[in-house]
Amino acid sequence: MTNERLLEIYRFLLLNRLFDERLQKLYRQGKVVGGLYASTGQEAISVGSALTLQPGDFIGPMIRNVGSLLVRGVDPKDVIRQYMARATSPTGGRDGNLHFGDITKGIIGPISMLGSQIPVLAGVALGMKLRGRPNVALVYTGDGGMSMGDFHEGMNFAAVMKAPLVVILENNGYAYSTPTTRQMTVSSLADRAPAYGLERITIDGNDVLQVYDTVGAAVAKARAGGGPSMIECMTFRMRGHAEHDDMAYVPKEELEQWRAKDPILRFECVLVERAVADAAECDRIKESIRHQLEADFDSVDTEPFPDGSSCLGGVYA
Amino acid sequence: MTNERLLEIYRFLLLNRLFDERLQKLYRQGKVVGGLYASTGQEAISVGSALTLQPGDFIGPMIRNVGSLLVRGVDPKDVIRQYMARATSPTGGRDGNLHFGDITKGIIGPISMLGSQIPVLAGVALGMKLRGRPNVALVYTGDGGMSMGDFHEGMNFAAVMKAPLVVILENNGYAYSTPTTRQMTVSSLADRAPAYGLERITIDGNDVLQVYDTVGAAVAKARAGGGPSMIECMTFRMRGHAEHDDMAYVPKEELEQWRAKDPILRFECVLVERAVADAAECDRIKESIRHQLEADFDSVDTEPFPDGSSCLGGVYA
Amino acid sequence: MPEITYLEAIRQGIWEELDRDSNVVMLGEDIGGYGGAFRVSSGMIDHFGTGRIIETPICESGFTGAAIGLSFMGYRPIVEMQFIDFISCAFSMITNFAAKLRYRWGASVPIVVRGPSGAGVRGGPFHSQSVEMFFAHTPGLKIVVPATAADAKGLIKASIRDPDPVIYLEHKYLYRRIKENVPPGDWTVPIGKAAVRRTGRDLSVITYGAMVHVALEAAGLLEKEDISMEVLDLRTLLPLDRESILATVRHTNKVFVLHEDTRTCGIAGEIAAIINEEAFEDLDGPVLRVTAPDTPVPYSPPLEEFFLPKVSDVVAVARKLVAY
Amino acid sequence: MPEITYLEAIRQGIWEELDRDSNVVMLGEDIGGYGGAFRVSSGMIDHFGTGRIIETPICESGFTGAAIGLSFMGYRPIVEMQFIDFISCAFSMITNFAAKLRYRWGASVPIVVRGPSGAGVRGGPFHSQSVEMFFAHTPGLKIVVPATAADAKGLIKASIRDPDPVIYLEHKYLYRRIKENVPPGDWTVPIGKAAVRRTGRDLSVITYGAMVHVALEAAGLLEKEDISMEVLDLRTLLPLDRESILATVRHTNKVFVLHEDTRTCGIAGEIAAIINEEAFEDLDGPVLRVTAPDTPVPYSPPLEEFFLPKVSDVVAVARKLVAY
Ligand SMILES: Cc1ncc(C[n+]2csc(CCOP(=O)(O)OP(=O)(O)O)c2C)c(N)n1
Ligand SMILES: Cc1ncc(C[n+]2csc(CCOP(=O)(O)OP(=O)(O)O)c2C)c(N)n1
Ligand SMILES: [Mg+2]
Ligand SMILES: [Mg+2]
Repeated sequence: MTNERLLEIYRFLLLNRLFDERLQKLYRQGKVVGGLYASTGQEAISVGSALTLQPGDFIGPMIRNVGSLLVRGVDPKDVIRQYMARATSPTGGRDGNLHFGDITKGIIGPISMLGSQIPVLAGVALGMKLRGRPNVALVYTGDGGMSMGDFHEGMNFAAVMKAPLVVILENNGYAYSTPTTRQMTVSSLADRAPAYGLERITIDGNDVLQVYDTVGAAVAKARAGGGPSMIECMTFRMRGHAEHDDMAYVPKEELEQWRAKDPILRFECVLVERAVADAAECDRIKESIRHQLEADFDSVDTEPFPDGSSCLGGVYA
Repeated sequence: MTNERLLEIYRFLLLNRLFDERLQKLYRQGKVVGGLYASTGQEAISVGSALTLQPGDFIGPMIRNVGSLLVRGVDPKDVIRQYMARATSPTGGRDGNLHFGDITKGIIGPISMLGSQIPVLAGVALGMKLRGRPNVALVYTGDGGMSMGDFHEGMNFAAVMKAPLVVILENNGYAYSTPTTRQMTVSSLADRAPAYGLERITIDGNDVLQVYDTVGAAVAKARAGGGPSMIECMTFRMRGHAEHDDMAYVPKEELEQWRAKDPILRFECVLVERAVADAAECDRIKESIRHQLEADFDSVDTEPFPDGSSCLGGVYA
Repeated sequence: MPEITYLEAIRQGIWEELDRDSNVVMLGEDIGGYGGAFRVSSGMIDHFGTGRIIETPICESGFTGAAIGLSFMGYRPIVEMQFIDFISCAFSMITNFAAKLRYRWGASVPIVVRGPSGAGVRGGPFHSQSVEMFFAHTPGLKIVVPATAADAKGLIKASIRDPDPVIYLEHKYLYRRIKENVPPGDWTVPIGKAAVRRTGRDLSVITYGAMVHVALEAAGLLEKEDISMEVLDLRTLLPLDRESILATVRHTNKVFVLHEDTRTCGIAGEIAAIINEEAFEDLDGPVLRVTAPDTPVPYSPPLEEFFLPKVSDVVAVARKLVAY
Repeated sequence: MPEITYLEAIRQGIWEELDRDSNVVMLGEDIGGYGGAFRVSSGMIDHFGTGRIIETPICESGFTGAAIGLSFMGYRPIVEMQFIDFISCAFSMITNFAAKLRYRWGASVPIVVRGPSGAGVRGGPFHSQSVEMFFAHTPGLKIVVPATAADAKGLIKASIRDPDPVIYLEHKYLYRRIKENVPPGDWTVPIGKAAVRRTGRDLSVITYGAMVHVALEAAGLLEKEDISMEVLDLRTLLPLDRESILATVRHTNKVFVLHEDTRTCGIAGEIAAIINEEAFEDLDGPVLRVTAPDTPVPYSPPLEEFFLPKVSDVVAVARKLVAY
């Protein structure tokens, strides 16, 4: 991997982290409309996976995959606009947070009902196959969402259709307050792969290079007509389900253990080891991203709320 | 196993088979209201599994499990009444075929939506566990029904709750006209068991003793607090999906192969080998069942249709 | 041009659209070699291939979701429910994903979800339902309910070409019971337009689906009593054709609604509300209704016959309203 | 006796029923140690244990089905939807399995499906829905919609004791916004009975849920213009309290319906139909309606405010109807 690529990964990891942190500040300022769902600690999955994609590929993010959106070219300001419910947001304030999409960019925004992204992105993938396009669809689910019927129906459908679908299982230990052990009896989410004739794959989701390589291989396989894959990425949700949640249900030690595995700190070590960047350089990058983000947040803050009457219209073509 | 038990098994196998055949005649006579769904060829599964149960156990049959109902003490006349839509039927003519139940007998009749029996019987099983009763719930699904979200949700729920639920997967090669190979990518339905932390179990569903032993073991395990099991029973649907279906989509050779594995003929060989009954004795039993069935069918034929106005009422307590 | 059945009209309509636009695909159970439970797709897989006629596992929510995904790739998917009752299993996918997409972020979901609906063929509680009111309350959906073979063809074609999700409810009682000459060539029936099936002077019945035929039969009987009843066939339930509803009210000043669907919260209520709001002064009597009772659809013939609104029920209410 | 919130009233009602009847159990996501997303079950698992407070995986259809199964074992399960919007995922289980069972083979399904419903808290299209009309058309179900803390308590207790499946829609906007003295002791509010919240002379508004408070505020303003508006709180949507609806019509002769739910095929239609059928001659004006527009519930504050019916909308329609 080239140094440029490594730095690109680093920049996106940082962008994801700093963006979330800045959103948290915005939330504390009372400027976020509704809830805020952070991806802190899980950035390597979003960034590492989305970076494997090419033009024409699609993603179906969940609420914590802001990193994937940023990698796929979404303007951070659009996400801020969504959280601030401004007229200028991709949904014109009609929906919030990451609930937006853009077919031209290959982004299928989620709905809240867990599991439903899987059949929809399976359909996208089938469409690619039917059209003979060498593209893939990448879709995400949490551990908790895997208990939904739609997960099963969508996975089976994709498998039967041999659709180019890569499914990222983000095992972050919890579904809201419920630990994975009380959501399922398998010791690994990958134990669900053979139910669809797929290989069991589990990786360290806090190691961005492992994510990149593993997802990259699955994407390549799908692109070549090899059908779907499921990849379990072990990680941890370092903040509450949403900002209002103090995650009192998470044992302190568990959190500390995972803090030590922080995907960004770990990747900084890689950069230093490989002499791609030193600490000072890392700091410079951080500062420049922070700077840009401040400008983005300030700029969106001046943008208008929608006019009430724009509630109407747009239900039908 | 005692000779009495072997003869009991035989009687129920025959009852199931001859009952279906007599229903088919009824259908040709135009006396069946709606469709008729035969279980011909799959009798060993219904009979062998239901015979493992004890008082207080529950079953959740599907449309082809008339054998299970007969074993659990349902009067054949009640099933005839259902198919003939008579006022005297368990549903008073409000629903047909095997769509009836009786809590006091531990029978939960299905609805048409495939998959939905699994969560419901999982709830029954959980209730047994919560009440501390040493009982189990036995539920059936076809291969096709396993693609439904409810199958997944119910299985996962049962597994997480460690509910005493035994799930019989009837792999009869087809879901209506669709062969199993186009419904899923696994080579065996049992490949779905590990997805719920369960053991892979596949048996010859046309060998009633194997069904009896395997289900018996799973039932005993569940009764002892060992949680749910899934058992794949290999079998074949020897008639169309329903009587109107000429199953033109089934290759003749496939049908012939399976005809040779007929569960009743095979069990007759066992009886003869073990000197439990000879051919003449088998014929005598057949004749006596046939005789009784004729009486049952004739008797129901004299029973009234419901009065139209009994359409009303009974929607609420 | 030979007469064709309602069923054949649907089949022709789909066939022609498959032929016309390579983006049209169909998904459903047993729709390949078997041709679907009612043979609506008979012959299609041989002609159009497995890339267009996509036989699926049994997963209504899954394949409806996949149809939404296919629409993002430029397809216009037709989703067949083997019986429309199974649409309940895709309820969230339709009302939450498909229906709200355009409003939320402007994406088009040109899917058609169709299947055999309605009672009268001894299908019992799970193969006879009228599902229209499950969906009529969800902005973003359209619901069409053809009553004639020509409409069946024209509306399926219009539904396939429509840029929004359409629920197309074909009445299985009509499948082989009605036959008609259907105009040749490429034409559609516009979604959202009702049709006056019979003009009348004294009162109007507003209805749809299989009940249109019951209404017409009743109108014939009433004529002998010198009661002239107008019959309005809604053809689309969402959006309702308010103009046609109000026009018939203004014409006859007495209306009732007839539907096979159960009474409480059936479409009759919405129609009563619209008439109250916009044509109250034109009413010379209450907006009445003739409907099935509030029960599941029963199975046994006498029960199902009791359940379904009959010509005599329609005649009785018409007489009552005329006398009002 | 201290004032308690609407939320606390629900919690108390459930707690008391769990205490009273060991067959009462609750199922849902995060309802154990976390106490549920809105803390309705706060403290319950410690008191009643994991055998009564059953935390489930995320599978609304699955655990609703399991609740049906539990009811066969003599339990009276309460099913919590974390947000009521997710009830869509259990649509078939509720309308096909639970609702039709008694009719089909006489089994009782005494489950309560409850959860936070309604808009006004910036929840957006998937955390703000009014789901009542998804279910109001299905015979076999009951639907209750408490507007006050006392009703919240009395109705949850009645729902839990009811032998049929009840959908209990608690309005999340009211959770902590209203506080009341709630009578002590063991009492219930009967399902199927509306309540006159304010008597009036000139016209009536028929409403439910959070809109009851909007109606009362409007009635206060109208009084200053010497318009006396009666406010009828339906409290139950299925079955509707026809007597109370007809009584208010007969009393004031002018009525309109107010609901937060979207317009087309909302409950106002059914009410208009009932009034037309049974009290047309008592009407001195059309049955009008004030409702949300036909869109998903939008997210941004100005949009959501525009979407929700306001006191000024109610006042305007009241004036119009009085002047009719
Ligand atoms: C069908 C459905 N039920 C319940 C919810 C409420 N809910 C939102 S997120 C969540 C937990 C999800 O856990 P997981 O899938 O592991 O994702 P994570 O938050 O850990 O990323 C729940 C229960 C929902 N969104 N959809
Ligand atoms: C949700 C749902 N979709 C479709 C159907 C229509 N249908 C009835 S039986 C059947 C095939 C079932 O196959 P399988 O589960 O293998 O059972 P088998 O008939 O082979 O015993 C289908 C598609 C249904 N009953 N429920
Ligand atoms: Mg998680
Ligand atoms: Mg099968």
